[in-house]
Amino acid sequence: MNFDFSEDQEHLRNEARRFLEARCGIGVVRGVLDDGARSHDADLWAALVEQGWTALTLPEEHGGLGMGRTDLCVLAEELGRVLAPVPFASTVYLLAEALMMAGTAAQRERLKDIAAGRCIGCIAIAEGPGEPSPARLAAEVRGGRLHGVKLPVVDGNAATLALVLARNGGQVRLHLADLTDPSVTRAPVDTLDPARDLARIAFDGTPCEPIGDEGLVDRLLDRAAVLIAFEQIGGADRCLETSVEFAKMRYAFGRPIGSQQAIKHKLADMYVNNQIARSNAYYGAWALESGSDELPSAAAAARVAACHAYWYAAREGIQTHGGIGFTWEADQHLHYRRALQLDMTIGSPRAWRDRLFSALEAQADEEL
Amino acid sequence: MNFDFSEDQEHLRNEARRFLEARCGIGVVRGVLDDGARSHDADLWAALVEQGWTALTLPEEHGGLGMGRTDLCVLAEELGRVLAPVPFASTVYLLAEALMMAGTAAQRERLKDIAAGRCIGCIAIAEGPGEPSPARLAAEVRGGRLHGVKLPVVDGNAATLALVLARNGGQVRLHLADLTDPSVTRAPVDTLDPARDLARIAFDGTPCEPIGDEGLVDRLLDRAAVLIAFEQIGGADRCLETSVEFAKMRYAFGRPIGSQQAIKHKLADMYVNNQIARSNAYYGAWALESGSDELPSAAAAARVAACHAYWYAAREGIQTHGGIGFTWEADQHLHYRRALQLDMTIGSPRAWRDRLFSALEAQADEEL
Amino acid sequence: MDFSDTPEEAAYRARAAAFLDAHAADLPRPTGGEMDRLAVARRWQAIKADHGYACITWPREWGGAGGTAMEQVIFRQEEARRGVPIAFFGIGLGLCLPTVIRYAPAEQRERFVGPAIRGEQVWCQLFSEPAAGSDLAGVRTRAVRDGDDWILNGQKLWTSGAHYSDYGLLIARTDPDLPKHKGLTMFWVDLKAPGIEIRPIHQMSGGVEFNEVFFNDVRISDAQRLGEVGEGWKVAIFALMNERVEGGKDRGLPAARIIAIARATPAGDATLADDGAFRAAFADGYVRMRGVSLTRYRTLTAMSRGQTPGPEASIGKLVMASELQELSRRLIEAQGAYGLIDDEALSMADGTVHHDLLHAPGIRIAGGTDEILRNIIAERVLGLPAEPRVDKDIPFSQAPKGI
Amino acid sequence: MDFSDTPEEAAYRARAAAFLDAHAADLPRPTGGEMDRLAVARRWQAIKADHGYACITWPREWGGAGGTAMEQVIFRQEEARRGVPIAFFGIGLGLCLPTVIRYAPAEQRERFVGPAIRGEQVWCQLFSEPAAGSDLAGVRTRAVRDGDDWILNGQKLWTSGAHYSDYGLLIARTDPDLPKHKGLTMFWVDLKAPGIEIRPIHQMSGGVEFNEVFFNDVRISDAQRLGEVGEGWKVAIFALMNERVEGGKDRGLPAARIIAIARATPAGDATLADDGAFRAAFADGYVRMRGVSLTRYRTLTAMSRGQTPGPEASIGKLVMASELQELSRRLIEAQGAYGLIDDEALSMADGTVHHDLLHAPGIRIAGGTDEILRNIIAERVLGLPAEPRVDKDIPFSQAPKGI
Repeated sequence: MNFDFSEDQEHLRNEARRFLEARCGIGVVRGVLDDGARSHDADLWAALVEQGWTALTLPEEHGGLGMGRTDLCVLAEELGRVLAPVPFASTVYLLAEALMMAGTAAQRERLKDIAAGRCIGCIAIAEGPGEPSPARLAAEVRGGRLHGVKLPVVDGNAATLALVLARNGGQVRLHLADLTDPSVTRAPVDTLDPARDLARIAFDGTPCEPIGDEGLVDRLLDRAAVLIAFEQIGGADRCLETSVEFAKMRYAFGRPIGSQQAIKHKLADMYVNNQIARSNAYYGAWALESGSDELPSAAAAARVAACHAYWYAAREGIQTHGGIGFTWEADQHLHYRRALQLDMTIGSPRAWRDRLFSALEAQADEEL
Repeated sequence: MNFDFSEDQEHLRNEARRFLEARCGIGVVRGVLDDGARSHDADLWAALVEQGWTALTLPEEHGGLGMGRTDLCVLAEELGRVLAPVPFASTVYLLAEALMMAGTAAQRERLKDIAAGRCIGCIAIAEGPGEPSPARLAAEVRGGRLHGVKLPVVDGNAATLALVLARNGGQVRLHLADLTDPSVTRAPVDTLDPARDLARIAFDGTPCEPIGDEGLVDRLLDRAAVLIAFEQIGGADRCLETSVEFAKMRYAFGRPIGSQQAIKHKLADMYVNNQIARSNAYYGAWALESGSDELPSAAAAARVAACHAYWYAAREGIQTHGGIGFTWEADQHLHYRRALQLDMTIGSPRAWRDRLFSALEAQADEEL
Repeated sequence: MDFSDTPEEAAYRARAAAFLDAHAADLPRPTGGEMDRLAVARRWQAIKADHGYACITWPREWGGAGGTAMEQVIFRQEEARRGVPIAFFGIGLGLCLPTVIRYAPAEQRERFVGPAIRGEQVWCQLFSEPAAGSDLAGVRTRAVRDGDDWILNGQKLWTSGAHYSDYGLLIARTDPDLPKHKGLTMFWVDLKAPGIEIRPIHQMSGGVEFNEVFFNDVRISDAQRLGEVGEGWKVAIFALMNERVEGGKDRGLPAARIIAIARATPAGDATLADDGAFRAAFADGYVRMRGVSLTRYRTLTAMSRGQTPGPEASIGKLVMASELQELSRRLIEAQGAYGLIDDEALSMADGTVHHDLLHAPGIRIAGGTDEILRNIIAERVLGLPAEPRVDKDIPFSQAPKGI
Repeated sequence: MDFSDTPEEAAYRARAAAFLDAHAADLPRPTGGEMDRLAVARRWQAIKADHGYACITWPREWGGAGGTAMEQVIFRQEEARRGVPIAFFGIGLGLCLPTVIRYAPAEQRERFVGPAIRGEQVWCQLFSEPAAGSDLAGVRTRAVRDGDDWILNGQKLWTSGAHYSDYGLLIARTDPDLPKHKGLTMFWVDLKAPGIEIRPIHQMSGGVEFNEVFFNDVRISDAQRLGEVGEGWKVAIFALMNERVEGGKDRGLPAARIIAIARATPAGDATLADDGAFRAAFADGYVRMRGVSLTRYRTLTAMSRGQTPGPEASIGKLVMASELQELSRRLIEAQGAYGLIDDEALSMADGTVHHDLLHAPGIRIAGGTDEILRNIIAERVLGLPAEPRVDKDIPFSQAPKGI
C-alpha cells in the first residue's frame, strides 16, 4: 500500500517550501494585492521559472524535466499555502497540459517557451454571468479569425497565449490565440481577490488555430481540478495551522480560547474537512497520473471536497481570530479571497457537484 | 402590535395542556406504538371529541363552536407536544377544512358527524414511491365509482371517510369516499412512527363524489401546513425542554454536560430553530386566519421551518441524551419517529421548499 | 394575531407622523461624506429636542418625554419610513448619557445632557481593547492616581465614531492586584485631550467604521470619574443594560430582488431560478431570515404588552450574519467565474452582494461573536450552567494572559 | 501514489489467500440465529489457530505469528473477500487477552490464552456504566475487600456480547475517597458467577446488540485482580490502547446503488436523479464518505511504512455516522409519504435505508460520541489545550455527580 507521496516527493516539497518561504513572503502577496496595476509578481515568476517549476512536467524534448503529475501536485500544494500571486495554474495546469494532450507538433513547440518562462497562459471561457454553456457561447471563429468578448479571464492581463473556447463551424472547441496581436484589447477588472489577475479580453478578428477536439475542454478541466485541489488544500491547511496557533496563544476568560469547545470543535471540523479533501485529492492525483477511467469522478470529488475545505477554513479562520481577523492588516482575508478565487476559477463548486453526480452515473452505468 | 396569541388563547392552551397531561401521558403513546393492531387511542379520541376539540372550528349550525384557526393552532401545538396518537390532523385540518371550504350543502352535513366524533377523516394522495404528481396519478373515477390503490394513507385504517385524489374526466381532483363501503380493502403497513396509523387502501369500484375544484388540494394543503407546523413546534419545544433538563442533571467530568459548549451551543441552536419556526408559524396563522393572499408563501415557510426545527431537535435530542437516548425505553426516539411522520404526512420538506420558492416567485410577480 | 397598533399606539403614531410630516420634509439631503451627514443629523436632532422627541423614554426632567419603549419604537419606525438621519447619537444617548446622569455630579449632568440631546456634542464608548473583546473585563488600559488626577495609558479598539466624537466613556484598570472584575473604574474623557491619538481601522471589507484610540500619559481629573474606584464593572453593566435591544436588522437583498437576479442568471439551459439546488437552499435561508424579522414583531408585541424583552433578541444577529454570508456566496457562485468580478458597475445589484460577502465576517464578530451569542442564549435564556472560571478570584496581574 | 502491495506484502497476501482458499471454502454457512453464527465462527477460529492466523501480531510464545500490523490487515482483507465469520472474538483477543497476558499471573495466562485464541472461550469488557459513558473514569461499581476476596456491587452498561461471553474484564472502584482516576482497580470475572444478571438492552432501532450487567454481592477472589489495587485506570488505558484502530467502516449503500434508487424514484416530471437539490446534496455527502474510505488507505500506507497510526483515524466514525443519517433521511424524504413505510418487502434496498436512519443515532454515540471525537481530534491531533477539570484532584466521593 502506497497511497501517499513518496520520499522523493517529500524531498521536493521541502525544497519548494524553503524556496517559497524565502521568495514568497506575505509582503510579496500584498504587493500585488495593494497595487491594482500589477497582474502578478514578476520577480517571483522569474524565480519559479529559474527553478524549473514551469518545466517540471514538460517532456524533455521541449526543455522540460519530464516529471509526473504527482510531483506537480506537491508544488501546487506549496503554492497554495503561500497564496502565490503568479499565473502558474493558467500556464502549467491548463495551457501546457492542453498542448501536451492535444497539440500538433507545431503547437507543442510552444512548450519550450513555457519551460523557458517566455510564455504565460490563460483559459478564456466565460462570457458574462452564469456558468458557461456551449449553447449560449457567442465567441466565434470566422475564416480563422476570432471574434468576441471574454469576461472574465483569470490571468488574462499577464498572459501571452490564450486557450479560447469559441464556436467554429458546428463545433464548440478550444483555440490558441496570441494575445499580443493588435486585434486584442484587454483591461483589468476589479476582483474579489486582487492578489490575482482578472481581465476582460475582446477579440476583434484575432488570428487563431483550433486545438484538440470538442472533448478537450472537459478533459483539461478534470486535470486542472486535481491540481487546483492541491492549491486549495495548501491554503486550507495554512488557515488551520494559523488558527490553531492563534487559539493556543489568545486568551479569554483566563484561558486559551482553544480550550473552549466552540473553538476546539470548529478547528476539529476544519481538520476533518482538510483530511477529507486531502484523501480525495490523493485519489485524484492517482487517477491523473495513472490515466484511470475514473478521473472524471475522482477529479470532481477532489474539487468539491477541496472547495468546501478551503472555504470553511478561510471563513472560520477569520471567525477564530475574532475582530483582529477582520482587519485588512491581518492575513485571514487573503485566504477568504483566494478561496473564492479558486472556487470560481475553473467552474464553481456548484457546477462541479453536478459534474460529480454525472460522472458517478457514468461509472455506475459502466459497472452494470 | 399584537403578533402573539391572545390572553384567551393562552387560557385555552392551559386548559388543553392540563387535559392532555391527564389523558395523554407517554403510556398512551406507547400503547399504540407497541401494539401493531391499534391505529390510534380510541379513549383519547373520545375524550377529545367530548372536550369539543373536533368541533372547535366548525360552524355553529353544524354543531361546531365557530372558533378561529388560531385557536386551533393552540390545540395543534399541545397535541404535538404530547405525541398524541390520534387522527386529529386528518379529521380536523384536512377533512373538516375541505368540507368547509368546498363542500356542497349535503356534503357539509358530514361536519355534524365530525363534531360529534362519528366521523374520522383521511386524505389519500400517494400511490407509491416519490412525491405525487398529477401526471403519474393512476386512481380514477369511472361512472362515479373509484378504482385504484392508495399507498400509503395516514390514518387510513382509523378513518371512515376519505378525501381521495383521483382522475375524473380530464381533471385531477379530490373526491369523498366512504371507507366502510364493501368495495374498499385496507390494511395497516409498517411505518417509521408506529404510534400513528398508516394504511394501504384499495378502491375497487367505490361510490364517490367530487368535492371542490382542481385547486382545492393545494389550498387545503397550505392550510394544513400551518396547523401541522404548530404540532411540529410543540414536539420540537418538548425535545428542547427535555434536553435542557437532562443537560443540567447529567454530569460528566465533574460538571453538568450542559456547561460544556458542545452541548450548550447545540441546545442554543435548537432554541434558535424553534424560535424561527414559531415566528414563521405565527405568520402562517395570521395569513390563515385573515385569508391573506400570502398564505401560500406563509404556509410553506412555516412548514419548511417547522420540519427543520423538529428534525434537528429530535435528532440532537437523542445525541444530547447519549446512550440512554438511543434505547427503546427512552422517549427520544418517539420524537425522532414523529418528526419523520410529520415531515412526510402532507408532502416532504423537500417538496415544500420548492413550493415556497414558487410561492415567492408568484408574490414577486404580483409586486411588479 | 395581527400587526395593528393598540388604540393608544395608533394615537401616538398619528401624533408622531404629524410632527414628522411638519418638520422632516424640509431637511436637506446630505450630498457629501460623513461630516455632511453628521451636520444634517445634528440639525434634525435639535428639531426633535425642541419638540420632545429626542429621548422619548427619558424622564422629562432630563429633556425626555417620559414615554414608553413602544412609543420610541413607533417613532423610529415613522422616522425610518421617511428616511431621516438617525445615526451618530445612538451610543451617546443610549449608553453614555444615561451613565453620566446616573453617576456624574449635578453640575456635569447639567453641562453634558442638554448639548448631547441636541446633537451638539457626540459621545462614544471606549470599552473594547486588543485583549478585551469577548472577555470585556480583561481591559488592561491603566489609570494611575496622581494627586487629584489620573494618568491614562493604553489602547482601546473597535471604537465606533471616535473620530467625530467629543467625549467618550472609558473603562480602565485602576488596581491590577485585585481580581479581574474588581480593579476597574469608569471615567469620561475629552477626546481632544493631549496624549490621545485616534487611528482608523482598515477593515477587510475595505470600509473604515471603527477606530483604535491610544492613550499616552493622558491626564484627567478625578472629577471625571463615574462611580467609585473599583466599581467600574458595575458601571459598565449599567451602561450596557441601557443599550437598545437589537433584534438584528434585516440584512441582504429582499426576496423579490434575489428572485429577479436568479431569473436573470443563466444556468445550464435555463436559469438559476429553475435550479433545484438553488431553490432549496434559498428557501432554507429565506425562512431563517424571515423568521428573524418576524421574531422582532413578537418582541414588539411583548413591549406593547408592557413586558421587557430579554436576551432572546440576540438570535437576530446570530442568524442573519451567517445566512447573509452563505446567501451572498451562493449568489456569487452561481455567476460562475463572473462572480469574481467585484465592480459596482458590472456585478449584480450594484455590488451589494459582493459587499455583503466581504462584510458578513465582521457582522459575525462585532457586537458579540456567534460563539458568545450562543453562550448568552444557552445560559441566560435556557438557564444552562456557566463554564468553570479560572480567572475570577485571583489578582488580575497573576491571571494567565495570552496575546 | 498507487494501491499496490510491496513485494513482501504481496507474498504474504498470496500465502494468506492460499490458506483461505484451502480451508475457508468448506465452512458451513450459518442458517440460524446468533448462536449458529457463533458456532461457525468458533470452528473457523480453531482452524486459524491451528495455522497461526488467529492472532497474527501476537508473539509466537502466546500462539501468535509474530507478524506485522500490515499482515493482520491483509489477512482481514482476504477474509472479508471470502465472507468468513470474523465477529465475536474481537474484544477478547484485541483488548481483554492482551491485558490478561500483561497483568495476570502465569498460571492464569496459561489457562485463558489458548481457549480464547481457539474461540472456545469468549470475553467481553465491562467498563461503561450509567454514569460512566463519555467520562469513563466515573465508574461507581464498587469492589469491597473481604479477606482474600472482593465483593462486587453495581451495574455495567453497553456491554457487547455479555450474553454469549464466558469471561469479562471489569473495572471497579475500590476506594471512593481517592481522586477519581486513583481509586479504580481492574479484575476479570466469570460471567456465570452467582449474583451476576445479564439483561439485553432494547435499542430504538429495534436491535439488541448490548447488555446491562448487574452485580449483586458477587464474590470474586483477589487472584482475579489485574494489576495493583488503585492502578485500574492505567490497566484500562493499556487495554484500550490495544483496541484496533478503527477508521470507521464504510456505511450505507454504495454510490451505484443510490444512483439506481434515485433513477427509480419519480420526482416531478422526471426522477430524483435529475433533481438539482438531490444531486448537489448527494455529491457533498459522497465526497465525505469517500474521503473517509480513502483516508483508510493513507492509514494503511503509514502502517505499511512501519508507522503507528494515531488518533486521526477517529475522523472515520465521526464523518460516516452523520453522513449516513442525513443520506438515509434524504433518500427516504424523496419517496414522499411512501418513505414512511418501514417494511422490508416494500421499501427501497430491502429496508436497508430505513434501518440506517434508525441506527445512525446510535452510531453517533457508541464508541465515542461526536463530541468526544471532536475533543480527541482537537486535543490529541491539533494539540489544543484541555478544558479545566474540576473533579481531578478531589476525592471521588465528594465530586459533583448528577444522573
